[in-house]
Amino acid sequence: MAALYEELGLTTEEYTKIKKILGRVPTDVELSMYSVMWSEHCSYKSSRPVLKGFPTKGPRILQGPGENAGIIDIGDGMAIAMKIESHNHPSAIEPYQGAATGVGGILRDIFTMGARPIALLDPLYFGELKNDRVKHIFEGVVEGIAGYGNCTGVPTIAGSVNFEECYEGNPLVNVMAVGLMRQDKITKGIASGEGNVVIVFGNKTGRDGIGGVSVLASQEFTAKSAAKRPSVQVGDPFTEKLCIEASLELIDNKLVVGLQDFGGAGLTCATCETASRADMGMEIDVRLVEQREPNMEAFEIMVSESQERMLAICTPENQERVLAVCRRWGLDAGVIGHVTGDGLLRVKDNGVVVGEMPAHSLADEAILYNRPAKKPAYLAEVQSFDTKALKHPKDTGKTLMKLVTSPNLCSRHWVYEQYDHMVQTNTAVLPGSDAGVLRLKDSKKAIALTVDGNGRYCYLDPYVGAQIAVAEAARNVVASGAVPLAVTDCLNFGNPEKPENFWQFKEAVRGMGVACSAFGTPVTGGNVSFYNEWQKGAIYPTPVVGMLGLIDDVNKRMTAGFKKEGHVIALIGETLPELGGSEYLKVMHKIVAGRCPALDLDKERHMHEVVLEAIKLGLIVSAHDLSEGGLGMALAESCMLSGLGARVNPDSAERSHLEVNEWLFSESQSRMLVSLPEKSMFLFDRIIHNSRVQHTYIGRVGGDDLVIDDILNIPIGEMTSAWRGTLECLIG
Amino acid sequence: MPARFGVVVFPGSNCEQDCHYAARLVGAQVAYVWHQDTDVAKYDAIILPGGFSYGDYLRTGAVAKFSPVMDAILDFVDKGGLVIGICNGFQILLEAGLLPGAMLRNRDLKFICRYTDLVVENNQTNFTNKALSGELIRLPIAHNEGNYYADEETLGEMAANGQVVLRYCDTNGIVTDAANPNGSLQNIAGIVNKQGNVFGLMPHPERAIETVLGSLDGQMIFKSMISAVSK
Amino acid sequence: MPVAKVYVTLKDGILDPQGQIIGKALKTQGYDNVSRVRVGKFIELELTGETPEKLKKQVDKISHDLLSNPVIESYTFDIQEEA
Amino acid sequence: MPVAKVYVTLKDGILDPQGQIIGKALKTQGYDNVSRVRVGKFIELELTGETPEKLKKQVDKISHDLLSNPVIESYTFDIQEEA
Ligand SMILES: Nc1ncnc2c1ncn2[C@@H]1O[C@H](COP(=O)(O)OP(=O)(O)O)[C@@H](O)[C@H]1O
Ligand SMILES: [Mg+2]
Repeated sequence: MAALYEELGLTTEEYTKIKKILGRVPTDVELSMYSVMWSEHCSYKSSRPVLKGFPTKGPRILQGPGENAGIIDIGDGMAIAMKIESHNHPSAIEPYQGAATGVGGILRDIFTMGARPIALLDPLYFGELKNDRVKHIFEGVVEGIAGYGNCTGVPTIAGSVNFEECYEGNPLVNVMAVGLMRQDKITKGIASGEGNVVIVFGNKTGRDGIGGVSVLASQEFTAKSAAKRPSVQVGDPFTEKLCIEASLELIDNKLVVGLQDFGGAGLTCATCETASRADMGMEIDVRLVEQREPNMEAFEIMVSESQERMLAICTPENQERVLAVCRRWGLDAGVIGHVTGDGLLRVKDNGVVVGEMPAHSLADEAILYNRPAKKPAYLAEVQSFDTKALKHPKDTGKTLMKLVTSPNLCSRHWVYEQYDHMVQTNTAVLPGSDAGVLRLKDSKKAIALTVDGNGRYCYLDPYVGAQIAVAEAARNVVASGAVPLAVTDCLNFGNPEKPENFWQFKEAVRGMGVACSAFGTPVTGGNVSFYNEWQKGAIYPTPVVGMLGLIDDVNKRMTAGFKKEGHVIALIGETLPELGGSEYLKVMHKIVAGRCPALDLDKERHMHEVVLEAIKLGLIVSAHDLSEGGLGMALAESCMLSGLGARVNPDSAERSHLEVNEWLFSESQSRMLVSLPEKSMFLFDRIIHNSRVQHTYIGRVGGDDLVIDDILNIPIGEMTSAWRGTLECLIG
Repeated sequence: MPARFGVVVFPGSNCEQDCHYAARLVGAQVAYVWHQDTDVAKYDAIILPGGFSYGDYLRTGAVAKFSPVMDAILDFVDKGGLVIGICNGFQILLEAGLLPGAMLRNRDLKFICRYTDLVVENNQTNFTNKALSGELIRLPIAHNEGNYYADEETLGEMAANGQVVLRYCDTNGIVTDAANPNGSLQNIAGIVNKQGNVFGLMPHPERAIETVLGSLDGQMIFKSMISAVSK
Repeated sequence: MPVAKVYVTLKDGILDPQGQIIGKALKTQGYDNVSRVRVGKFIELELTGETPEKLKKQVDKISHDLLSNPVIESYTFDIQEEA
Repeated sequence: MPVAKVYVTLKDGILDPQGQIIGKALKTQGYDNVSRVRVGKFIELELTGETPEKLKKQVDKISHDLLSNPVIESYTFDIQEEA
């Protein structure tokens, strides 16, 4: 039989290290605590060495990776806190609750820092909508995010939905949360001050999510009782909302020295991390923790992942006031221990010491692994696919309609209308455009937010694909009129112990780092999710980028829809025959292969600068970035979002060297579709000519149809109902 | 003296700040009222905001109606004070019996958040006196239970008394099935009580008070209330 | 300890979209013999220390005031002597 | 026509936020003798034309596949010969 430590997921090397740290054999409680803290999820033992390559500093970065969330200076003494988190595996088991508790967890990371959550974004990846199981997951996840986000009163203002077979058994449910705060309210998860009091408030502690360490229980209980331990947590957004209000009130009234949410590894993580950050120790008694169920074991209380719980550290003088605030909000709250000066985390059970470990050793001293990486063999084969040899369909109008109604490109209103995206009355650009835009009350400013990540590109080339994720996010922010400021990222990959997967991971991180440097958008934190595998293997490597941009004047915000008959349409950037990894290739030819589009970071950045300049000068009235579906899709969207048609001249210099499908559906990077009144053309040309960017006037806004002379003619009304009806129709 | 508005905060309310902001923007003097407060006599009007009081876990508004503040509000209503319930606030008013009928889940069983077109059926109320008769307005909805139900008799009575104030309609102002977002009987979106001092509506006027938010039409409701209490 | 089981259902004549959806799903899965589906709530209360009549009165009041909305719902309950 | 009554409840150990709220609401209203509240679903199916054993099998399958979420919920049912 395997040793207990092995069943808990610890290696012999790790077990030896624990014994060395303690100078003795660990108790069961200690062993369970090390096993959760030294898990991949909590310790980042495979990824941490790689993540060191990210740029994390910049003049606006007030808090980089390492705290509960990153914090970015947006001027006027205000700051934005943001962070992204994955809840992939729980959502695969129980879509509604998995997604719901994912929202809960990431919101806590935000308000823990003293910021009021003002937005949620949800990048989602599912299998293709072909069977009931996938539909059930998709519907459940969306409802779960709605159920939790709506109840807590945080608007979900943007996201993405992607369908690809590789996610069928392992959907990706990432959620990004964003908060607004005054810089003088920044609060950290830190247990400073010997003698300070440690308080738990929020929900009671139950046997939720004890999963991995339940082997400990089976030693003491019958297998039957172990089977009763729920591996799925049920979210309680009402209590979360109360936690938000209580936490912000505590911070506003300067009643706490530190605040920390309970995430993975529950009380163990919250106590050792806060103590470790302060170089202090902590002594707690598990029996003082409010319990939902009778007869809980000490280790169960230490590792339970019950949701909606918070840890507060305050001075003894403030103890009663802290408890009073929590109770006024109807929350359970109680003192469970105090901060000590010896650096040890001491766990008692009704006064009896059941564990005593250096806090640092749990929080920071997991053995890091330099995993072997190997370039996967499939790459050479898929990359050698030549799109030049493709036989293109004749009817381009039909092809465009196919793309417009492809699950990956059709309207997402079925999703985002289930989300309250207007609560808090800041949403200045509603979902449906390129980035969500929030105005900041009592200020002229606004922020733009987006999440992007194309697994297909990363499958074909993780380095470039990850760069494109950053570039596309920046492009979406720029198209909304915002200057990109900072990034949070969620890295979804397969089992890192397989060298091929780890190679993909390393390449993607390298690509993201280089791109973030190029755009001046440091990484302020993020999340790594490994082991995304199912019976058909690993998912496509899927790094997801969440980006924040700043708009100085909310009235200068930009949207993707055309604005008025007669305006001219310009395409900024250059179209190359790049169909590799495109939605066109997938939808029309059922192929995922080729090279993903090339990305020239300088070119991309210059394009952003030109577009931002044109917006600042008030020259252009719409901007829409080109991404999946290429020019054809961008034209269609700008029409459908406005209800206005357009007439496009296919003989513009732009497409001279391209086959028509290449011209319309290539996914070449660094392009933007804009429209402007004729009177602005002169100045617009000037600023473009002073840059290294090219542009072409390709047509005019007007009429009720999208017309590309001699190629296609589609009534906008017809196109719009097909585009809007797709998801609903597929779900049935 | 400016009109004095009180915005009630129940555990789980989440539009109280939005209502506070909106009422202030149109010129009212606004304060929060805690759900355990027992006196609201100092206000001219009370707003029950949207959100999820007590999580809406049992039934929307079902637990909130037992809050101490609701006794004070019953008293306030008896004395003729103005009360507006928006979304969850409307649901609480229904549960508390201050307005007739009840809310069922949306016909499609989905939460719906989007702008809707509404026709003002009665502009002679304390809440719509700044509207034109039959005026078309645009306000967002955001709810899971906005499917209004009342029995035939109640509906008939309400019609006779002009108690139906807002109905969902299409962009031309026609009340059609297709324009009904949630299955609400007769497209009902907002109603007043017989006495005309309690108003409940599912759409969120406080979300349509600035051009940056896409519509100004919500101002009309708050301005009507201010005008009514300033008389 | 006595346990009260309260069943709350939508009144007859009130549309039950949840029931309808389940009904439809059953039809598409080939369950042709299911003719009508109604969805309600089921609430269990553990109670102590009252006479049976008092308990009954109490549970009735709770069901009426809190657990159901008389405009749209009706309820039934039974009280069992359980562990 | 036979009627199947299916009761779906959260498994033991799973957080029941609805039950918590009702419990608290009852406490504040002075019902001190209510110690524990659990909320579940209650589904009525009207059925036709099968033998009792077949019906039982069918209702069990429906309850498992469609009416409950086996990850967090369990169910019981009974079938009555009713009007
Ligand atoms: N899961 C989602 N939740 C909320 N909004 C979404 C979601 N998916 C897509 N959207 C919104 O729909 C619009 C179109 O999405 P998408 O085509 O992915 O945008 P883009 O290609 O510009 O990144 C955007 O406004 C986006 O924020
Ligand atoms: Mg875009």
